[in-house]
This record gives sequence, structure tokens and C-alpha cells, in this order.
Amino acid sequence: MSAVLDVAGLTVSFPGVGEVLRGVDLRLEPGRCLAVVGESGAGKSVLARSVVGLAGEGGAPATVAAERFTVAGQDVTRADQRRWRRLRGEQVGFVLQDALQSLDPLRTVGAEVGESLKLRGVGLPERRRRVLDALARAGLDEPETRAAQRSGELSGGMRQRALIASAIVSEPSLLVADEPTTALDATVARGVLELLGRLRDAGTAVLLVSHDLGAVARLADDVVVLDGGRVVEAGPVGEVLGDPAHDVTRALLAAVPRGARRRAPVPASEPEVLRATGLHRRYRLPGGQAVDALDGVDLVVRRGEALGVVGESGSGKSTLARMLVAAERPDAGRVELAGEPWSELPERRRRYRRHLVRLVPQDPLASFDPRWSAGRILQSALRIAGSSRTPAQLLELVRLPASVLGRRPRSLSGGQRQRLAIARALAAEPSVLVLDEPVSALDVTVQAAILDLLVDLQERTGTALVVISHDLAVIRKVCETVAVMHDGRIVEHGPVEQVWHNATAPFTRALLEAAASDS
Amino acid sequence: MTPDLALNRRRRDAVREATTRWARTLGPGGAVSAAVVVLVLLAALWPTLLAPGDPTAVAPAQAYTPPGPGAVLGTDASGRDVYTRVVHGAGQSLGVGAAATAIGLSLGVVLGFGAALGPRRLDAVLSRVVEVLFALPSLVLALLLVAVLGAGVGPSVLAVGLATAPGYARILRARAQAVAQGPYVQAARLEGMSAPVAFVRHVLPNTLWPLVAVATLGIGQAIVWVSALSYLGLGALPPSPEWGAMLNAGRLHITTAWWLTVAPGLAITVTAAALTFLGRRLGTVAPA
Amino acid sequence: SGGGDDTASGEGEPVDGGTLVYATGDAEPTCLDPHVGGNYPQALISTQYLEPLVGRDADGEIQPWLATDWTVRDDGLTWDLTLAEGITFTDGTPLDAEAVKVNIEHLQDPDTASSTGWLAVQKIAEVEPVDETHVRLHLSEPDSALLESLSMQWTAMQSPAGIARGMEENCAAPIGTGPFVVAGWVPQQHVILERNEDYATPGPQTENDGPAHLERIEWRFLPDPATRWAALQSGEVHVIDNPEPEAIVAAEAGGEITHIDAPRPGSVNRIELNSAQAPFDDVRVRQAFVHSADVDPGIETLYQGVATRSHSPLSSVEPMAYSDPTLFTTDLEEAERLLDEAGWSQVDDEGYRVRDGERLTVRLPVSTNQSVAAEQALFEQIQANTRRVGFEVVLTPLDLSAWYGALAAPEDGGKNDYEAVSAPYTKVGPDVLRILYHSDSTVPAPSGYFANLSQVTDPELDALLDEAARSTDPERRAELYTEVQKRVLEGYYILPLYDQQNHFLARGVTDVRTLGTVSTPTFVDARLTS
Amino acid sequence: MTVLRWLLGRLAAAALVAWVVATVVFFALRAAGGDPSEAILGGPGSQASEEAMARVRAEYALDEPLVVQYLLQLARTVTFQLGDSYARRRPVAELVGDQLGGTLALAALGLLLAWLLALAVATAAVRARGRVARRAVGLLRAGEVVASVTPHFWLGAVLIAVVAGGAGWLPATSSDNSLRSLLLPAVTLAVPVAGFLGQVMRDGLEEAHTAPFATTARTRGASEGWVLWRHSLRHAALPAIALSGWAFGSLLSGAVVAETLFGRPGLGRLLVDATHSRDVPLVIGVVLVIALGYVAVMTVADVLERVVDPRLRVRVEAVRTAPAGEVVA
Ligand SMILES: Nc1ncnc2c1ncn2[C@@H]1O[C@H](COP(=O)(O)OP(=O)(O)OP(=O)(O)O)[C@@H](O)[C@H]1O
Ligand SMILES: Nc1ncnc2c1ncn2[C@@H]1O[C@H](COP(=O)(O)OP(=O)(O)OP(=O)(O)O)[C@@H](O)[C@H]1O
Ligand SMILES: [Mg+2]
Ligand SMILES: [Mg+2]
Ligand code: NI
Repeated sequence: MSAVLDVAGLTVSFPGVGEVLRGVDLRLEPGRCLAVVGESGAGKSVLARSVVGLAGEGGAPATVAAERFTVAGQDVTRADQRRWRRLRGEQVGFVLQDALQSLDPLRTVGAEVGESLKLRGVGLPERRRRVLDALARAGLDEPETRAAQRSGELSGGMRQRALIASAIVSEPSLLVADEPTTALDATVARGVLELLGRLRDAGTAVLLVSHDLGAVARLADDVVVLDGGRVVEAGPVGEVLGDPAHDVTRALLAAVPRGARRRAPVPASEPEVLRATGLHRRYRLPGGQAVDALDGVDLVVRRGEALGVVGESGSGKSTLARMLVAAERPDAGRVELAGEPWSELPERRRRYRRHLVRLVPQDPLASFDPRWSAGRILQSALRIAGSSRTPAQLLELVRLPASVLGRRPRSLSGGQRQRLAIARALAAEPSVLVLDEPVSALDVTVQAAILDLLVDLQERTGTALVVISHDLAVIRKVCETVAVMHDGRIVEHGPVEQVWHNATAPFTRALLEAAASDS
Repeated sequence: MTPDLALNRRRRDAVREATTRWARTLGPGGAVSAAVVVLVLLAALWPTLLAPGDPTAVAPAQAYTPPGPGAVLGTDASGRDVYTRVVHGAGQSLGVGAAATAIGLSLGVVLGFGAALGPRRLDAVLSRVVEVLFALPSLVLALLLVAVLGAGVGPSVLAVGLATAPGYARILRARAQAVAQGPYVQAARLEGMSAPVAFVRHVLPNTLWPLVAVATLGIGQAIVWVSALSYLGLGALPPSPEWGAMLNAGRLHITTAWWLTVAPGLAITVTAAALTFLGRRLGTVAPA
Repeated sequence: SGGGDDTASGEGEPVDGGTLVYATGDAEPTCLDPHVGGNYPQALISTQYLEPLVGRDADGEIQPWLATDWTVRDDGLTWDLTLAEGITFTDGTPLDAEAVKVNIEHLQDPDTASSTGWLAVQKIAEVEPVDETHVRLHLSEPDSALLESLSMQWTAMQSPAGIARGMEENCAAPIGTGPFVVAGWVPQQHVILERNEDYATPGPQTENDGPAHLERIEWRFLPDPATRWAALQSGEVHVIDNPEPEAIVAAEAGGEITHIDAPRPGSVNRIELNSAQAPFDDVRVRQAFVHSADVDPGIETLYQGVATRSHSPLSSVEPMAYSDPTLFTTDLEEAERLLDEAGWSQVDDEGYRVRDGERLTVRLPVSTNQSVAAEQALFEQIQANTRRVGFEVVLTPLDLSAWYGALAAPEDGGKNDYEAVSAPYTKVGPDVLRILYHSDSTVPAPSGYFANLSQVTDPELDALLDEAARSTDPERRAELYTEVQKRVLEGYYILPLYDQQNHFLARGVTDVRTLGTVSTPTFVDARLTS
Repeated sequence: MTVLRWLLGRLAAAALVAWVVATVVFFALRAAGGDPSEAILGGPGSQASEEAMARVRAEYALDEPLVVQYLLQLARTVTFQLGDSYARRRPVAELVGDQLGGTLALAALGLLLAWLLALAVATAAVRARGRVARRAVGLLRAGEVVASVTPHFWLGAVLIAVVAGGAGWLPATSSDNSLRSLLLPAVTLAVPVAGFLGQVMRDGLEEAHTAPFATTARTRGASEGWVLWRHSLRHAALPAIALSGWAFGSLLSGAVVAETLFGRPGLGRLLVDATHSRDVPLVIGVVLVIALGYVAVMTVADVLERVVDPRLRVRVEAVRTAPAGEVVA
């Protein structure tokens, strides 16, 4: 069978940056899925964009050279923009990495999905039929309604599907999907992967870019491992992942959170640090409706405990975190801190005990004053806590070099920022640390390091942890107890291994299934 | 090498690094703008350094001398040296811009912060006030003020200041609200920082810094507005070499003595453009 | 160039008919009836549709117009006027003795709010219609300037039926005997004047004795001088007034544009020095100011030869004008000496003279509506020149209301906020001197305004002026007014500058004439050139 | 928020504007010196008699205490009885009505030209390819800044001297609302505003042009022109629409200058004259109309923004259907 995509010696460089891809070879046949894996910055996205002739998109113009470069049977080694444009949309469908921003928010989903058809002069009735068909094939319910909506009105999962619909609407022979599942929670992600699987089975060649090895294992037939713009390993997926030959592949595999933390739950005799009883929080939405973000939540956190909170997006995890640190008041119910009233007190009387609880927010960058250097951020936290330690000592706790002190948060990497946020939280020597999605934005290797750090901290300092995540594997690696949330309620609560192996609530089982099929 | 020398070198390196960092963030356009602004500032603060003559000394016999040796930018209808006047006018024109902007800003700060951080009722009232102020075009406001206070730089400055205040207030209100309710202020409050301290440490600097950019932009605008008042005969008092007044006086001789309009006209546009450009650069450099 | 005798050059042949576009830089009148208020812009436009009882020729001689003859009794208190026969206003109302009575009473009616016209007919106690064409005026005191007053546009005759319509309507379209009729007024844009087909009352300046050649005049308001000049150059308009000196020079240099120079009668442009308060209550200080102002070079360059320096209180078109250039020499040493003598001998660190801690400050409010750019520049030069001997001149540009406010007397809410001011006054004949320098004129009108801005209160001067006003003997009058002018000049109450500039530039039109009264243009003879 | 409530809010704003305008103008002009009765009696410097003054004062209630006069004026203003102009003795509504059209035509054409200019500059900037073109864009950028700070009166004077007086292509004066006669004053007004709008639009365009949705459109085979017209431009237009309310105000300010310069009838000139003669009712009338016009334009801009940006319309639903995290993201 002739290859849909055949690339040899692809080299891409940017002025001032240098070569980002060096001599990459790829070959992809219809009805197969080729995965490109690698660490962040390895060049995966550049490679994907090169396939549609847009390597330099969004930055400096790229210099592309290849020994052999054919897409859908056409030699594009020296193609001009006109040639490329004919390929794009028609022969190659593309799903961009930033799924949430990839649909024009000002236009209807229908217009966006049908754009590649319109560009080819397909008439309105025909276009409409095919758009609805593509939306249905992408697994969206009520295609008609969706087509009339705009991206702002869709959830993340829906947007991702709509984007896939727009990529497959003209039934291309090649579909390129760049990280199609990163922004999604486990259940939704599974749906998207299944969709790609069906497309492949229907004969479309799929080029899947991902750093999520679980996803790759499920979907891909072959895999290439990219590192620093070079292919370091390639082959059938079972071979490469089952028996990694290259260090980079091994490191990637090792970083996948796996297994449980073998540690007994803390005994009930340990003193309580936080106790929530009957927490209720209802949000009014403009237009009269309301959501119950929290609907009767009871929870106890004891000293030295690591409690995990899991649940799908919108289940109320972040709301619970805000209640626990008294960033917000519950409508009903109360939170006690170390056996004393907490949530119902006025801020004035809470302030002197604030050092006992710390929140590490979901988006650490936003929580730093952009004008302050890391040193000043820590200094300020230490001063408020009345601590005599130095910023450098805090950095040591989170294994950051002292050179970070003079830098602004914006210039730090994602992992470094997360560490800085944790360091700031530790300034006060809190008795409980609430972490909202501490690793969701990080790449696997960095993720593993942060999780190790948390375990280490808890063991060394005895701080209680409340870790919020939608990723069960993450929780299992760090926590000994877990609470599963669904629609503002805790549907399951107990030691991690117990929940893991004999979940009672149907929702927990669904979540576990989705996650399990990943690994 | 002695430690002393090493220290010096380190200091010198630090300076060089700082300047190159600035140069990089400003870009070539920004650097040129900055140079222009520095030059104009110099003219404003120390005019005699650049033009030792008397800007008001008349010499009717030398009237309408075209640019050339003796009079670099020519002379005006009264034989006054245009170059000297342009240089000496910098102080007033720049001062006018700065003063008007200062008035607009301080009023904007009061209105904006009041609306953003005060009680909800106050916000409603102040927002309305701002809306109404906005509804009065600046020149209309200026006309009224000049009618009350008489012509002159003072009333013009006040008028332009008042007219620009609602703009600043709006920007400030939006920003102050965003910052005050934003994640890093919340993070600080959750650490136990008190509200006033958080205001001083976080809200104030993060709200005002982006305003620096807006304000430099505003100075340029204010200079232009005050010059428009001069056109209506309501601006600077004679014989002040305010650029707008010079431009207006020269306007009538546009076909016979072009240099009378070109010199102050360029002074206004180049200064205002440099300030605007710098403002925009600062705006992009300022952390959001 | 001379008065109204310009026969224009231009390439084309004069043709009959067509619309002439006139662009004025003067303010747009708020009322087209010059009886109401009474300013120059009103005189300018009303010349096209209203005519006065008498005219005046270039030599200053009163000439018949609507009135063909006049006699005065020996006591000077009773005047008999004979009106031309068979004249009707454009609405058909006859111009008879009764009409004259209605007009004078209209001027005297407080509701009309006339100021210039009201002053002119102040001394008429009663108007007695004798028969259709004869009217007798009874005066309260002799008035040698009566005919001059009645020659002005502000006392021009209007149809009694028109006046009877009420002020609002009459302001919009006054009805007279003139060569044109007001056909429409779009405020801020233009007034449309249509030819009066039955026109039969040519004045002393015109040749044509039938209807005007032009069919229509579009009278436009174009405040910006540069725009007016550009509009004339581009052929959008045919005649402009108040041109900048540059434009006049360019026009004089040849080409299609003709220049008409028609200085206004009455007073010259001059700076009045307020003798009622310090520092100008001391004649030595006034003299020092005059000797240090050094305006000649400035007038030469700023006006580029268009304006001639005056050394008289009266306009050069007034036959009785008296000049004395020797009084106005530039002499800085003399000025310094006079100031030292007057006690202004200290100098502060900014170089201004002081006396008893008081700075030698001269506040000069400038009306931005009345002083053209060149004049404002001249004031700046005076400011720079007098500074050399230690005067601090403060120039304040003001709008018209504020300017009158600054001049007005304190008891009327004004502030007398001036030591010097330029306030030209247009009136036909030397009687303007009485209005400007009689001590009666320091008594403010109810609005606070008074004409004697130098605040001269000199009993001997008053006596001379009163006698001149009563005297009907031309020789005696001339003698008296010469004496008056001498006293005004020698008292250094004023610094005369130049005639009130009144220039017109025309293009594509011939035979534009100006009246010998207040120098307004008339278009009876004018023809467009093809 | 319902349409009705929104409309009521706008009306309330208009009423408030009317009140503030009447108050500010009344006290400003009374504090300005100069006697309104003079304005009534033939203008500043009038030499009307004592009786005439007294009569006018009584008739116009000028002898009442200031507060009473103010309340009377207020009562008239809020009921839109603008009264008669002191100086022109004609109903203010009529005077303003006569001049409104001309000024609106001028401002509207000015705004249109500003938009077209800004659009041309912005699109040229994002479509520029190659070294020379990029350089040119740099110049264009400087040009925008310079345009935005060019004084109206100077630009107008140059245009008159060069285009009308020198070359004679267009009339120097502007008397009616024909395109020929409106063009020069409209250009005078448009250039500075275009400078501003151009900067804003170019920023928006450059941002939208590199946004992921633009890239996605390219992956569908869209050409640069297509991306520009179908995607980026609408995004870039949004801030410019929001600015148009301000721009309209600035155009009206500019109209004061342009109308004087080009000898055009209009509200701006009327206002200058009325202020100079302390014609209180007329000033209130003109300022009121300008202010209400501004409120109206802001309202239109609001509506337009909603038309172009459905997100503003559907925010309610968006929050309801999408999880919070995503709406925020
Ligand atoms: N247009 C461009 N101009 C300059 N440099 C670029 C451009 N696009 C990508 N790069 C650089 O190329 C390198 C590879 O980037 P790429 O986006 O392909 O990484 P990635 O493997 O997709 O990473 P991630 O997993 O974080 O998405 C990075 O160093 C990036 O900074
Ligand atoms: N400030 C708010 N205003 C209105 N609704 C809110 C607000 N905060 C949260 N909600 C709603 O409350 C529910 C729970 O939100 P929460 O942020 O706690 O979910 P989550 O479990 O943290 O989700 P994710 O995994 O996406 O972060 C959601 O339906 C959300 O839309
Ligand atoms: Mg990528
Ligand atoms: Mg959350
Ligand atoms: Ni002549």
C-alpha cells in the first residue's frame, strides 16, 4: 500500500533558534495510526505543522528542507503556498494543539466546520449535510444545535470534537491530531481517543502527537520518539513501549504515574486539622439559574494525612478547596480548623490563624504578582508568617536552585513555578496544604518530580495534604485516602487501595474504567 | 586584579546589562523616541543651554528671514528667532501636557479607585459621573472653562485635564477591579496579608504601572489639545512661545513663510509622537 | 490704491446678471436690522438693502440721497429735510415723512436696543412730518454732526410696515430701498440677496441709476482669513473682506485680484491709555510708554506697507484730522528719564520698574474678535519694546463678552481691568471725538460700557467738544476739532497706530465701490466678468 | 438583563446627562462674567437703556435669586423646552435643528473615512511580506502615531492652502452637505482619529492573525486574504467599535475647529459663538444635543459590538453550558 505520508530527512530551522527538527523520517499508511511522542519542546508540534506546510506558523518564518516529502501522493518538497492550500483541508485534516482556542469564537460551529468545504465552493445544502454528518461522526449529540452554537457555548470536550469534525469534514486521507486529549478529563479523553480509533479503522491515516503514553498505547500502531528534534527510536508501538531501547523513551515511560503509595491511612487518634460539615454552596448564574457546586460535603483531614479529591470537571473540587482555606464562605455548613471555628469567623479574626492553612492554586503563575521577583514573593510570605527562615531555605525545600531568587515568575518554567508556589505555601509551616490540580499543566517528567516532592515533604514535615486532581493515577501515587466527588457531593470516601479495587459508587467505577483503559 | 577593580567592573557590567536590556525592550523606534523625549526634556528644563537667545526679543527689521545661517529656523513676523522660540516653548508645551495629564490622572485615580474598591453604591455613582464627563467632548468642556476662567494656559490645562480624566478613570476602574479580585491579591490575602497592605503592595503598583504608558500617551495628546485651544484664541498668552500658539500664528503665513508652521508643527508632532510611541512600548513591556 | 474708484482688471468681459459670492470675515450679525445693536458687520451687509437719508463723498462732503435737500434754522435746533419724490420701499410702502418719523422713533425706542444708532439720534427731540416729502426735526440742542449721523448705515431708513412686523421678523429680513432685497438667511452659512428690480435711488458713489447688474448676492460668513483667501484664489468667492496683509501684497503684485482699500471713518486704531488709575494717571508715564513703544518698524513689517502709521486721533479719511508726528518719536532715554521722574526708579530682579513695591504693570486686554493677527503681533512687539524701559505689559486675549467685562466700570460688575486697550470706534465725522473724549462718556451705559476708555476728564476739552458739536460754521468747527485733537495728542492719552483697516479683495468682478460714509462696499455698479 | 432594562438604563443615563449639562453650563456661564441681559439686548458692549435692561431682567427672571433662575432653567431643560436664544431671538430647538444635520454629516463622513483609512493601514500591515514591505510597515506604524497627534487646525490649514488654494481641486470652503464640499473638512477630522483606530485595529489584527483559530483556518486551506476577511477582521473591529464612541466625541470636538476653518455651518461654530455671547439657552441646547448624541452613539456602538461579537450576547448561556474552568480559560 502506498504511503499517505512519506518524509525523509526533514529538517526545519528558525532564524535565531536554529534547527528544531533534524533529519526526521516518517512513513504512514492509510488505516494506520502513527504516534509521535517526546518531551515538551522536542519538536512534535513543529513536525505536525510541517506536514501541512505551516511549520513557521505564529512566529518566525521557518526554513524547511527535506530529501523526500510526499503528502497524499503529491511531492511537496518544493511546493508553493498555492499547492499547499490545495492539500490542506482537502487531503489533510488538522487538529491543533490549542483546541480551546482553535474555533473562531465569533463564528458558528457550523461555519467553522464547513469552512474547508466552502473554500472549495461546495454549495450550501450539500455543505450543511456534510457538516452535520461530520459533527455526528465526531460523536457530538444534537448536531443541528451544535452547528448553530459558537465555541464559547461548548464545553472543552465538545470543542475538541467539533474541531475534529472540522478536520474530517472533507474526508481527508490524513488526519493530524496534535495533543487532542491534554485539556480533557479522563472520561472525555477516552471518548476522543475512541473516535480517532474509529476514523483510523475507517481507513484514515492518523498522525497522533502526544506526550501521553497511555493514549499512544491505546491508539497507535507505530510510534516515533522525538528528542531535541531527532528521531531517537521508532517502531511498532508494542515493541517501543514494551521494550524501550533509548534512554529518552525509558524516562518517558518511567514518568507515567503508576502504582500506589504503600502507606497505611493515619489512625483516627491523630488530631484533626480540618473538619467540614454539611458544606453547601450554590452559585447563581446570570439568567436566574443556579448550580449547586457543593451539596452537603462532610470531610475530615487529620494531621499527617494525604487526602486526595478526585472527580470530573465541574464536580466542585476547586470550590471545596476554596471553602477549606476560607477564601469563600459556604451558604450552609461550617469548616473547623484544628477543632476551632474557622469558616464562620470574620476575616479580621481569621487572619492570625491563616498561616495554618495554605492553598496552592490551580494556576500558579496567575497567583504571583508579575512585578515581584521570586525572592520578593518568598520574602513577603515569610514576613507575613513571622518566620525567621530565608527564601533560599524555602527554595531548598522544593529543590530549586538559589539562582531562581532574582527571577520573575514569568521567566520560570511550569515546573519551577509550581515549586515556587509550593515553597511560598511552606513559608508559614502550615499544618495543612491544599493543592488544586498541582500537576495537570505539567509534562509527564516534571509531573513525576513534583509528586515525589510532595510525598517527600509530607514525610519530612508531617504537613497534611489535600490534593485535588481529576487524574486518579496521580492521587493513587501520593495519597492514602481519597474522596470521589460528583455533582457537588462526595460519592465515595476511603483508603485509596480500597476505593481502587472495590469501588461502590457507579460513578467511581466509570472513572476507574476510563483511567484503567489508558494505562 | 584588585577587589576594587573587580567591583567596579561588576558595577559597570551591571549598568551595561541594564542599558542593553532597556535598549532591547524599547527597540530601535523606542530608542529614537526616548532620545527625542530626553532632548525635549532638556529644552524644557534648561532652554538656554540649547538656545541662549531671548525668545521674546523682537527685531522687526529681520522679520520673515528664511532659515539659513544666523537663524537656523528663520524668524517670525516680529523678527523673533523661531529656533529659540521653539526651544523655549518646550517647557511650556511639555509642562502643559504634563500638567493636564497630571490633573486628568489624579482625578481619574480618585474616581477609578473609588469606583473599583469602594462600596457598590459609590461605584454606581462614580461610574455615572464618568459616563457623563465622557459625554462632554473635550473641546466643549474647554470652551466652557475658558469662558469661566478666561483664556490662558491654566484654564486650558484644567480643561484638557478634566476632559481626559474619565478615560483614565475607566481604565483604572477596570484594572483596579481586575487586580483587586485577581488571583495574586487573593493569594496574598489568603496568606494573611491585610487588605490595606495588599492594596499598597499589589493593587496600587499593578494598577498604576500600566498607566505610565497611558499617561505618556496622554501627554502627547494634551499638548495637541491645548494647541487647538490656541487656535480658537483661547490658549497660551502672548508672547509665550507655546508651540500651539506659534503654530497658529504661523498658519496664516503658510504660503509665504512656511518655516513658521513647519518648526512648531514638527515640534508638536514629533514630541507627541515620541511620547505616544514610548507609551506604547512601555505598555507592551509592562507586565500585565 | 484709492477708495471706491477701482475699475477691476481681470481678463473677462463684464456681463450682466449672475450671482456674486461675498465672503465676510466679520462676525455674523444676530440681526440684519442695523438699528438693533449697531455694529460694523450689520453696516456691511445692510448697505445692500438699506439706504440712509444722506450720503457723503470722498472729500467728506454730505451729499443728497433719500433726502434731496436740508436746511437748518439759525438756532441750530430745527432741521427741515426734503425727501426725494415717489420713492417706495421694496414692500411698496412709500418713503414719506411719516416713515422717517417711524424710523427715528424706532431707533430711540429702548425695546429696539439700539446703541450706535441711538447715540446718533440722541439729540432729536421730536420728528414732525410736515407733508409727504417734508419732515422737520426738533433738536434738544444744536448738533453739527446731525447729517453725518444720518448718513450712517445704522440710521438707514426701513419700511414702517417692516418695522411693524416686530423685531423677530424684521431682524430676519429688514425692508429698505436698497438695490437688493433680503431673500433668505441660513444662519452661519449665508444671506441671499436678490436684485431689487425697481431700484431707483442710487447714492452719491454709484453711476448706475437703474437696478443693479447682478442678479443675486450670496453673502457668506467665513471666519478664517486663510480660508477666505484660498476661496478667493480658487474662484469660489468673488469678494472677500478683512484679508491678511500677505494676501493684499500678493494681490497688489498683479494678477486677477484687485485690491480695494477703504479706511473706515471716525477714529483710528489706537491704544488708549487709562488715565484714571495708576500708573497712567501720570502724564509722564503715558509719555514714557509712547516714547518706548516704537511701533513704526513693526507696522511696516507686519502690515507690509498696507497700513500707514497715523499720528492723529481721527481717521485719514476725515478731512478735519490733525496729526502731530513729533509727539510720537521713539526715545528710550527720554522715556527712562520720565519714569525716573515719576518715581518709577527701582527695578526688580526681572527687570521691571517698581514704585513702592508696585510693579509698573500695564494690562492690555485683547479682543480676539476685533484684533487681527497682525495687530496682536504688534501688541507683542510693543510688549517687548516697552519692556526695555521697564514696563510689564500683560496681554490677555479675551472673547468679546469677557473683553467688555474687563473694560466695564466696577459699579456695573466690570473691573476696569485695563491700563491700555485698543477699541476702534467707527462713526462718520469728527464728532466721534466727543463720544471718545468727552467726560460724559466716562459715565457708563447701563451695561457698564463707556466709550471714553482713556478716561479723559478735562473740563476745557469738554467745553471745546460741546462748542464744536453746536457750531454750524464749518471753519469754526474745524478750528475747534483741531484744538481738541491737539489736547488729546499732547496729553498722551492715546498711541495712534493706523487707520481702521478696511480692505477688500475682488476677483472676477468689476466696479465694486465703497460708500464715503462708513466705507462699506456697494454692488450697484458691480458686474461679474465672464 | 432584558432589553427593556437596558433601554431604561440608557434613558436614565440620558436624563442624567441632560441634568449635568444644564447645571454645568448654567453655572459656568453665570460665573463667566458678562451679563446675559446684554446678550439679549444686542450683544456684548450694548448700550441699551436702563429701562430696557430692567424690562429684560424681569422678563427673563434675571432679577430672581440665582437658585430660582437655575431651577427655572432646569425645569425647562428636563422638559426639553430649550427656550429662545438670547442673541438670535429664535427658538433654540430650531437653531440647533438647522445645524444638526451638517455637523452629523461631517462627523459621520469623518468617522467613515477614519474607519476606511484605519482599515487600509491595518490590513496592509498584516499582509505585508518580505523585507521591504516589513520596513514599510514600520513607517506606516510611525505614520499612525504621527497622524494621531496631528492638530486638526494645522492639517486643515495645510489642506486648504495646498489642495484648495494652490491646486484648486476641491473647494476651500464647505457650505453644503455635498461630498465635494464635505471632503476636505472630513479628511481633516478623520486623519487623527484614523491614526488611533489604525493602531488599535492593527494590534487586534496582528493578534487575531496569529491566533490558533486563524492557524486552524489555514490548515483548512484558507488563503491569507480569506483568513483576514472572514476571521481576523471581525476580531480587530471589536476594540475599534468600542473606540468609535470616543472617536465620535473627538470628531465633534474637531468639528468645532473644522467648522470655523472651513466656514461650515454647524453645531461647533454655533457653540463657539454662543459661548462668546453668553447665550445660556443656546449653549445648553447645543451641549445637550452633543451629549445626547454621544449617548446615542455609545448605544449604537454597544449594539454593534453585540452584533459582531455573539459572546457578548450569549455569555449567559455560555456559563450555563460550559464548566467554569473553561469559560475562564
Ligand atoms: N515559529 C517558531 N519560531 C521559532 N521557534 C519555534 C517556532 N515554533 C516552535 N519553535 C521552537 O521549536 C521547539 C519545538 O517546539 P514544539 O512546539 O514543536 O514542541 P512540542 O514538542 O510540541 O512541545 P509541547 O509538548 O510543549 O507542545 C521549541 O523550542 C520552540 O520554542
Ligand atoms: N464563581 C462562580 N460563579 C458561578 N459558578 C461557579 C463559580 N465557581 C464555580 N462555579 C460552578 O460550580 C461548579 C463547580 O465548580 P468547580 O470549579 O469547583 O469545579 P472543579 O471540580 O474544580 O472543576 P475543574 O476540574 O474543571 O477545575 C461548576 O458547575 C462551576 O460552573
Ligand atoms: Mg506541541
Ligand atoms: Mg478546578
Ligand atoms: Ni486701488
